Amino acid sequence: MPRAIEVYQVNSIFQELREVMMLIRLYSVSKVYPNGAVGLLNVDTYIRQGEFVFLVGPSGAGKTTFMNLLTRQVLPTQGQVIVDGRNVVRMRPSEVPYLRRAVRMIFQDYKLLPNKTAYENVAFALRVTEANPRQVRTRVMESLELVGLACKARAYPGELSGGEQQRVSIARAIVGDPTILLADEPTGNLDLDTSWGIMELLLRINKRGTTVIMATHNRSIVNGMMRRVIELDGGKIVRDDERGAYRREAGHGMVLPG
Amino acid sequence: MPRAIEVYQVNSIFQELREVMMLIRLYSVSKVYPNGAVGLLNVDTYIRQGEFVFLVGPSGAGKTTFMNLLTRQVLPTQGQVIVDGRNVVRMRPSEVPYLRRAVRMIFQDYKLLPNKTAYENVAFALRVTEANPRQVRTRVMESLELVGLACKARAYPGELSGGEQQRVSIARAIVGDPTILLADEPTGNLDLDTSWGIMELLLRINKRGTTVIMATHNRSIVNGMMRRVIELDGGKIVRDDERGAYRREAGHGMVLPG
Amino acid sequence: MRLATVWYFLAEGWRSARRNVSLISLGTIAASLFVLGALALILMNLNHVSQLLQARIEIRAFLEDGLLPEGVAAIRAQIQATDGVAQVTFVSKDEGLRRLRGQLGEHAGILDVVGENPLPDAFDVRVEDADRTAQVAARISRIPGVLGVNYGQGFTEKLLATMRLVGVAGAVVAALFVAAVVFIVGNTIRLTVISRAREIEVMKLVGATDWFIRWPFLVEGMVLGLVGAAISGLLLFAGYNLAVRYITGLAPFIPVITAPEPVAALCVALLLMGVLMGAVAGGVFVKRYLRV
Amino acid sequence: MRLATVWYFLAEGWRSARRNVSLISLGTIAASLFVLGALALILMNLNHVSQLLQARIEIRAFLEDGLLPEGVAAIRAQIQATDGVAQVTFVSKDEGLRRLRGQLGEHAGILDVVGENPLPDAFDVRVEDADRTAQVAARISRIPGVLGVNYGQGFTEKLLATMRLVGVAGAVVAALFVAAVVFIVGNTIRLTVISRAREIEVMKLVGATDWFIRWPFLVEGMVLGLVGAAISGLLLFAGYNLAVRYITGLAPFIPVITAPEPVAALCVALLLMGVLMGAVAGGVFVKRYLRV
Ligand SMILES: Nc1ncnc2c1ncn2[C@@H]1O[C@H](COP(=O)(O)OP(=O)(O)OP(=O)(O)O)[C@@H](O)[C@H]1O
Ligand SMILES: Nc1ncnc2c1ncn2[C@@H]1O[C@H](COP(=O)(O)OP(=O)(O)OP(=O)(O)O)[C@@H](O)[C@H]1O
Ligand SMILES: [Mg+2]
Ligand SMILES: [Mg+2]
Repeated sequence: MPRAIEVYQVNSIFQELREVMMLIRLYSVSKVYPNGAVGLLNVDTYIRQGEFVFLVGPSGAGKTTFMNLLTRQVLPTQGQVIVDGRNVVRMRPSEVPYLRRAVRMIFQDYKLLPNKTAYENVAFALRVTEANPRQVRTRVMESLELVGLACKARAYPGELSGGEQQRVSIARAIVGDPTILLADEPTGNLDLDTSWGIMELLLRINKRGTTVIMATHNRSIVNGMMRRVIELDGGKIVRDDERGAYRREAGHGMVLPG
Repeated sequence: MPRAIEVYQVNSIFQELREVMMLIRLYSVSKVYPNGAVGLLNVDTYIRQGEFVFLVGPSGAGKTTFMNLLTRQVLPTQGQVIVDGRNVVRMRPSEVPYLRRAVRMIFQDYKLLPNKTAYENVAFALRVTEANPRQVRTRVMESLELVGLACKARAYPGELSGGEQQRVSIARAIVGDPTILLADEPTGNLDLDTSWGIMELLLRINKRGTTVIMATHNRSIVNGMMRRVIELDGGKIVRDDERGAYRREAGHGMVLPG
Repeated sequence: MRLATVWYFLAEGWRSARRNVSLISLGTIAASLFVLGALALILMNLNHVSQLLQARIEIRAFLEDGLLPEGVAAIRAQIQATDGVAQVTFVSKDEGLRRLRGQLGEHAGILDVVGENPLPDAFDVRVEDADRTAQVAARISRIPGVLGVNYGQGFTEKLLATMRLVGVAGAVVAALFVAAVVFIVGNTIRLTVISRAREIEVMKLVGATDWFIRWPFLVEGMVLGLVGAAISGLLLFAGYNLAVRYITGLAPFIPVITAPEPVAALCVALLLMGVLMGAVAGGVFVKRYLRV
Repeated sequence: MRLATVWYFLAEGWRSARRNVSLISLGTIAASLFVLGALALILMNLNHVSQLLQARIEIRAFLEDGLLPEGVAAIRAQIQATDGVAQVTFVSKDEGLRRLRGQLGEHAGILDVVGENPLPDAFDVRVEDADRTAQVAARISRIPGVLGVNYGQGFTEKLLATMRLVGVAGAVVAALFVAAVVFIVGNTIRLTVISRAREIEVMKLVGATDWFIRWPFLVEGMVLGLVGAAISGLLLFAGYNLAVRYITGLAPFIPVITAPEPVAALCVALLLMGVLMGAVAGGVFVKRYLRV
């Protein structure tokens, strides 16, 4: 039956195309830390170009580990990680800076340079790319404006509130128009209004083509957006819903104690 | 009318008693940082022994500043701060350590000692008080157990996830049975289940007599507990409800963007 | 203070003394004290040579001809009684001639031309304090029966001036070096403290008193100072013995200190200095970072 | 590399060179180089004295009696032609007697007893290389018409041995000091780098290449090295001039280097060394903290 063979071929071509379309691909990745703690366990997944993915799961589930693998902050103890066609594990050290310019991260602990002002912190992310110095100023201020911190441009991290530092970290991650944006708990220290402002921002960036992966514990944001949700627990993927909520079931077990 | 005079006197005695009962008292306190940023503006308030108070408000509203004033991490530019009968502003430097043992804080940025394990970090808070070394071990492990981190006792902060570090910080704050517990965004990096676990813990501690002040952006926790809520904005108290919600009105403006 | 707390301080100090940053300070302390010790050894040897040279400075008092043995004895007694005189030795005219012959070397032939010994009897006088040689010589020359005195006038003055200069220069250089070493070691420990400023801040926020924070630093400073000094002391001791063997092989006439006591004393001084510097640095520099 | 980036490196390096931590390293560099420079000055002066002393070592060649002026001239020519001879001066028998009289001092009286001048005519021979004195003297003694030679045999050997020893010891001590200084300065800069390890880590996470991080450190190191060396150079220059004035006042017979050139050359060497050390330290030590 020649037709069956054709269907088979078409399917295989689709398969290949899908593989190519996948911006991020993890092949049975495990990360066990030297002290025996499990970061990730045999994770196999992919993320497409332009997707917006929530990473949820309890504290210590492996969300940060997942992101750190994509920027080569940690190397997997097993498996391969492909980001934008490059094998992160086998990459030469000299290629890492370029990976990190394409894959920007909003760090859970902000990781701001303490001796640089908010402005300089954001500008640094552009300077490393040897961007046109005339553009740096406008782009940095634009970015700070977007997170509502233009007025704090000249403050040092030590002079900023927790939420303000978090927003500087966000501004730094988005200033370079990255291919992939990893947002690790970007609204952990922000109030609801500001959080929604940041979500709008991330959505806008996502619309412009940037793939966004966001780790969060914020139920209402995840439930309000209805995007793909990957749930981790103990380093394993326990759920992967195309249009999911924070929890599989609606009941969120809010027991008022005392 | 002798009776009227009596009522007046009784009122005044009540007033005095109330003043005495107040564990924390701020008299028109302002904090303007050297760079001109406003931390607090003319705040006048009190907190009673045994109260459980939520401190809410947008990022940069002055919540952390409020707490830092109580532990003398910053000095007010104006006004007086009385904590447990002691004037924090006029206090001699040698008294400050004792203040900080009575008023423990869960820091927004955890502030763990990087060269000590989780266990040692918690133990340090007991050691400074020259506690009985035989009790230290049991109390520290108890405390780590309460935040669900007994298994990570030997891990260094750099080997812990964001939420785990936050819980070490919580364990350290509660281990010494403080008079006052200041919790600055203690669930910012925790998932809902763990957050409710922590809230149960704080409530239990509060029941044992510790006054708890908690700064948070977590709507559902504030709304679920119905305790006193002090709302700050731009350094001013804009609301002080005995049994309040995160917002005065129920509508929380959850606009789904995009 | 509880015993458990003291124990904690010791354990903490020792633990953090083993850290990377501290090992760097240790190296600096050891290197600095080694340099200082080397300088001290050089100065000690210069001083040794200078004292030996000074001890060799003698006054020769020539006697009038034809004195009776009693007269000679009387003069000897008078010289002996002179203030500042340490030792008096009689040099007969024959002995004097033999010595002169030795001094003249190749020219000694001219003495054969002289039929009779032209030299008078003399006394060799050793003084207590080389600086007062001229003064003592003048007094002796005034004793009746003394023909004249000779103490290599120009040479002695030059030698003494040089000695004094070496002494002053040595003291200045040593002072400079000690200052530099204290400065450098202090700086190094300050850097390690700065690198832990955040740690100190957190400790204060958790209710630690200043002394609770300072004690481990003090212990650490003392451990580092002690170990650093011990390392430099061992190196110095070994190095000095090697050097002594080399020198005595190459130029045996140069008098070096071979007794172990002064070198051992130096090592002990270095140890004390190391511990002191460590303690002061650990105790003092931390103070600046305690204002939180 | 873009010009803007280069400018950024310079600005960053300069900015952070002005920070607290860096000022401490600056002090250490200045102090270390000062100590090193002081040592170099001392060694330079010792070398100066040693060269002057060596230049004074002479061979005296006594001539047979009764030579004709032509014979004397022939001998002079032969001595002059001897390998290793630098300069030849004729010393007549009268001149020789006058000098001997000066040497004998108080004993000069014995020369009066000798009716006739017992000394022969002689040549004073200065050699090119003091170490080869004995060899040259032996050759000269074999020239016909030369009665014998005298070059203060024992003394010259001792002097040369001492000189050689001082030279070796100076070189060893200098090498030790240079090693110590490089070690100390390296350590100090390493500490400042460690204190900024977290900063470096963050820079790497934000996509900075290794060189992007290293360049500002390199600039900073060079600025610190240069300024530190300049400070120590100025102090040395001023201090040395003071010392020279003091020495020439106290002991004018001690020959010190008064020409400004060698001291200036030393300062330039210190500057170069400072910049080099700073650059190497800034460039090399940062590397260890780049593996993130
Ligand atoms: N550097 C490390 N060394 C050892 N163990 C580590 C290290 N980093 C993380 N871990 C462990 O790996 C597990 C996963 O950590 P990870 O940071 O990925 O969690 P997470 O999902 O980000 O948690 P959170 O929501 O609390 O931030 C945790 O148990 C943690 O203790
Ligand atoms: N050390 C400081 N120097 C200068 N300004 C500061 C300093 N600390 C805080 N501020 C400013 O004071 C204001 C209040 O800060 P605070 O940290 O109290 O806010 P917060 O309510 O805790 O905010 P968040 O929810 O983001 O933690 C902010 O505008 C902040 O920029
Ligand atoms: Mg995390
Ligand atoms: Mg805050």
